[in-house]
Amino acid sequence: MVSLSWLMVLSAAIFAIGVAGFLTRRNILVMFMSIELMLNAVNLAFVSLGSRMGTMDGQVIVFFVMTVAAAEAAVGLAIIISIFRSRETVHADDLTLLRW
Amino acid sequence: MPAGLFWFLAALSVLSALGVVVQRNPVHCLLSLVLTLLAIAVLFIGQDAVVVGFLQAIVYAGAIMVLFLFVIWLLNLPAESRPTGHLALRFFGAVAVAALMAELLVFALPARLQIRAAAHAAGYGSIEALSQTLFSEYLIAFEVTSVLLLVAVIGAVALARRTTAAEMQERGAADKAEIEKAA
Amino acid sequence: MIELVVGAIEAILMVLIGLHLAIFLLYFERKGSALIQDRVGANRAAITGFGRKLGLPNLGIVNTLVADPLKLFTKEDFVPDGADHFLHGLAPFLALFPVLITFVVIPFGDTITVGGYTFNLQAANLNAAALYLLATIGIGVYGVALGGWASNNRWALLGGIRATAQMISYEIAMGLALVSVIMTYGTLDLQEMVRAQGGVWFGFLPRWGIFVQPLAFVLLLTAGVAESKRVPFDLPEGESELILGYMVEYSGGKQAAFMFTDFAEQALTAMMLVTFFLGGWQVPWLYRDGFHLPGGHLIAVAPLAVSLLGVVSFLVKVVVLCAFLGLVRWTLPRFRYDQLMRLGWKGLVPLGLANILVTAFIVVAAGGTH
Amino acid sequence: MNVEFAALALILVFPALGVLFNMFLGPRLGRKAVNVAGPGVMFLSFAVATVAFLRILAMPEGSALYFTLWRWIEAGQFHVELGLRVDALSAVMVMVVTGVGSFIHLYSVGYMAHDEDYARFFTYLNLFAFSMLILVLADNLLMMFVGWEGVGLCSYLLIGFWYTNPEFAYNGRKAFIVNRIGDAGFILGILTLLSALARHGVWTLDFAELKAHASMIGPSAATAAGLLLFLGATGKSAQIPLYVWLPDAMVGPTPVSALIHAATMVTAGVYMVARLNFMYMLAPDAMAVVATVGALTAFFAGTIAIVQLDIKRVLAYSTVSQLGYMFLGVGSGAFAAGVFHLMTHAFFKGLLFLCAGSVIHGLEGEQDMNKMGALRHHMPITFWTMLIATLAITAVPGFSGYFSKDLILEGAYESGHFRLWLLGAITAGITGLYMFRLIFMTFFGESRVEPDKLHHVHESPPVMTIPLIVLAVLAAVGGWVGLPDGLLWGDAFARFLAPVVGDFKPAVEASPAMLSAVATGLGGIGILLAYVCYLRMPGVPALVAWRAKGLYDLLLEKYRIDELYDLVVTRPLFFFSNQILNRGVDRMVIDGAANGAGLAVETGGELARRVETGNVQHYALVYLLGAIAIVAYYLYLVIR
Repeated sequence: MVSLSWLMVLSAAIFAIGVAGFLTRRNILVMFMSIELMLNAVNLAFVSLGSRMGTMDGQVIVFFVMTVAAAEAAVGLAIIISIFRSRETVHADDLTLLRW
Repeated sequence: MPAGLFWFLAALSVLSALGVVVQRNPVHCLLSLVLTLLAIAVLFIGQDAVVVGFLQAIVYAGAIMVLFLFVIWLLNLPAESRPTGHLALRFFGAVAVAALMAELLVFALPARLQIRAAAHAAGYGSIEALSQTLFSEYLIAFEVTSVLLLVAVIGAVALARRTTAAEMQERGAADKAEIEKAA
Repeated sequence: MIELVVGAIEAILMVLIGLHLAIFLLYFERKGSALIQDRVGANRAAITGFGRKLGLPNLGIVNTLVADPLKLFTKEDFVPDGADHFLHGLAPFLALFPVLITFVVIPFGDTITVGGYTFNLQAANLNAAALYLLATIGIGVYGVALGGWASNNRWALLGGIRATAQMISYEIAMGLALVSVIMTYGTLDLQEMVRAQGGVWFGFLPRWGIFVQPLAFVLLLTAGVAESKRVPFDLPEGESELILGYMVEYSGGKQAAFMFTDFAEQALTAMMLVTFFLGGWQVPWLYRDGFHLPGGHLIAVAPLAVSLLGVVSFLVKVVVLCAFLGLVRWTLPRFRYDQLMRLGWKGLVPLGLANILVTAFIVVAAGGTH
Repeated sequence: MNVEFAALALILVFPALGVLFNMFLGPRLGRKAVNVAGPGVMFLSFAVATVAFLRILAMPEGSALYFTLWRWIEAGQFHVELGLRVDALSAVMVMVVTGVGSFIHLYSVGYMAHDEDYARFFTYLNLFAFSMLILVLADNLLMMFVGWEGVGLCSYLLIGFWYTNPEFAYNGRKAFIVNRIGDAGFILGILTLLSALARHGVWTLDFAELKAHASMIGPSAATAAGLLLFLGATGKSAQIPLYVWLPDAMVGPTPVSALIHAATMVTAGVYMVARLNFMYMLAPDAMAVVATVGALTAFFAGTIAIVQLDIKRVLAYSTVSQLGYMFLGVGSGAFAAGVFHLMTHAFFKGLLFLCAGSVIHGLEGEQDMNKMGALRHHMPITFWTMLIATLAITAVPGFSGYFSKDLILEGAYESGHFRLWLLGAITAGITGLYMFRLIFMTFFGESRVEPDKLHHVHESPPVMTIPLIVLAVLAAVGGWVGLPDGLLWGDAFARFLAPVVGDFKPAVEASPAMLSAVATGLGGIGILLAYVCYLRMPGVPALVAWRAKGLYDLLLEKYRIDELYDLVVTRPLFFFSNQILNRGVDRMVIDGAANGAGLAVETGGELARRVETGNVQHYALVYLLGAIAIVAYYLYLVIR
């Protein structure tokens, strides 16, 4: 039986990686993927804790996270597409129109 | 779940996650991400969260990620020439991430995780158990989520659908009217 | 321990069954089509006229089962310039692998007892096998998609996109069909489902799923064919406009893998249909102790024989269904892409939803599954 | 006894409906609809008022009708209901307002027949009637004040009705501002009264309750409140020192002058004093002030009226003078007499204005009496009715003015104000002089009408003359409700009002006959003087003017009161406002503060906006820092 701690560490690690990716990648799509990474890290934490406590709640929450992620992906990607249509780029630091 | 499996999956997921972050080619990033998702899905199943695990594979890996793939193709993205130009951002980002990681690790210490391990009831993680919970105490949330999905679909269509020439024209006319009004 | 070994053996066995079915389909592709189109078909390669010496008609078995693979695997493995080498090589197996691992959850027989040991004739007895099916099929998309993308070829990419869109679209229809089935049987375990299909109604009608869920059967059949990208849903290949689509830049073993994937998927579809709707390994009127004929009298059969009969019936059903699919493949014309999508989204999906609704009502009316 | 009578609300509702109708539908539905609706609503509420009045008559004396609409203000113990109350006093007022008002509305139909803005005109006119009725129906001071302000507004709107003429607009503003001064006094008066009673724990402005607790008010508070309220009255009723707006108000359409500036609004002050008689009785000083101001106003306005040439101005000053009479009456405690004169004055002065309007109408807007004369043949009805009104105002025995004016002078004398009585009596003579001067210059002598107008000088249409006749009858016989005691039914009017305003208690004995003889005699002299100067030997006035030039000019320039105000009030005010408030406070302090704030924000923004790089990842980094901080906090909680 794997100790909960290691699961937590793993989830933390993936989360951190996701954060790093979001901060350092220029491509919006990849940043988006990094967000998905973070989401999954959290999901992992939920499921691990839930299974440790023997409750279903963790899994239910994961279920919701998935649904929301799906919605988010649909809208987010649509936004990216429309951005690309108007600006011909998906590089985060070229998309700084909303600035001083 | 057997320790060996766990360590394998852990290594796999971390490495592939890194792959998402470091690889230049979006498609490769995507594949690494899919790999991570699958590894995590197996981790779920390994903890008796069978249904959620498979859902993860079906919904996340099977559907959402394909959507990403489509978008990558649609935009015909080239491999990223260079990572972000802001060195400061990268530096501080690295520091901040390290700090966060450290904090989280403190939480993950066994001493901090004093959770009494409870035995899994029969059918734990099965679709029955999930549904029971989902449709009893989380019913409202469930319904709201359905509405959310509907809205998302509509929004996505509204955003991504290409405007027809006629619409373009009338929009242009409207803008011209605006400008003339302003002038 | 021994269970593990047996399980492994069963898995390999199942995969082999799948592969052989695929090969059978390949053969049917050659000769069956000839039959349908009133041609002779493949009949050249014969091992030193062996068959002819015996005066047998040449069924072209040799060249479909031996010569074609031989030829394919000895062809040059060509990778186009500017292609993504790694993915180009990975893609075909990414496509084939999921299908093959899917076979292991299909129950091909009842529990069999040999020398005090009882084995479940199902390689991997997952309690969420139905979901597993969907999952693996979903993963299968990537092979095709990446194959198309990695070839650095417009036609290939278009084919890949078509294939991906088509597959995820029809996965939904398939999933919905499965949901209604699952609701009917109240379990995700395929073995359970098959067991549930034992016995008869009104003394003669086998309790097969097809009689309960005819609509789901049609849906799953259509979706399955679409999943396997066979005619009339073979737009991704679309020889006439995309010259084999995502496969265009493949040759040799890789292409063989791709083609195998299609055939294997077809076989898988057949197995799924059999398992869900045609009573899996169930033989009409055959129970543990033998045949209970509608008339009422009993023909005793030995338990082991019963089990083997089950396996045989399973195989027979699958083969027949495969043949049927091949028949379809050679009779129907190809859809246009918009027609395909319309059928998928405006035809199957709504039907599936309606089916789910009705099923749910009936299940609840019948007092739930438990 | 008090009876609830819901129909009272209708008296208000009809004019209100008229306002809405004329405002929104009038311009669309056209002149006919407005001509029906405008006067129609007035006649309707006149009918209701009559019903109420008859009920009052039927009931035992001292009884009242009331109807409470809803509670308007509630603050601690203090609360004000929107309550309507009709007792003897307000019954008289309502009858006057609705009755005279109705006929003047009717008259306006003819008078405004050629004006484009008829809809607006009737909107304002109905609005005025509405406000005035609120004023008289109110059962508490605050609601009365609402009406008070309302009529002020309408008067402003109607004086400046022809606002395209800047002078008219200016006069409108003048009236409004002068009234504001008075109204300030009115508010202060209300507050004084309220606080005086509140000191004894009585929080009310209801007239009945005020009367019940009158004893608590105390003389000093009563005096203060009385004077302040009277200041308001001087504003509204054009008394010294605030009468200056009324003559200028004559630039408004003549029906307005008749209705607002003769018959109803300007008498609001008198009504208020009569309404609060119980309080004024407690403040003899205030009463004395009221009486004195009244008498002086009567006299001075009269003298000014002698030399005016504009027919409406003459009437305006005579109005001021008559109002002075009324205040003399109420000021000397003869409230009934004051109100009585108010009523009769409403009749004959309204009539006078309408006749003047008819004349002006006939002469296409000519107001200068030097350009009139010998009109009696051209417009007989106007002539005769105006003559009746003039006889009434000059208190020729038998006509309405006679009875009321006599009662006032009698009251003045008997209350011990001998000088004031003398002033009033002399004013009676002056009245005769200037009124008959007006008659003679307008209708007698040889015509001085400009030749081009002469041939189409015409009598006004029936819609205008009918009101003239009706009012003429009233002006003639309206006074008979208050005959001298002992004669027929005696002073029924005073008896009717007694329960509300109390009986007049003479301080000095005098013989009424004697007094009235003196006043009437003086009036006769005045008439005779006018006859001599303006018919027999027209040269005299010019001669007098030349001889007593200083006096003449003084009168002609209205004692230079306007100039005085300009010097004492306006210029210093302008100077202070411009130099101190505008240059100093406004530009430097306030603008400085505003600009300073703006500058601070702007510079701050300039610095702060640098944070907005627009790069998502920068924001994300900050976000992450926040997350780290939060986690750190929880960490602290856990570890501790």
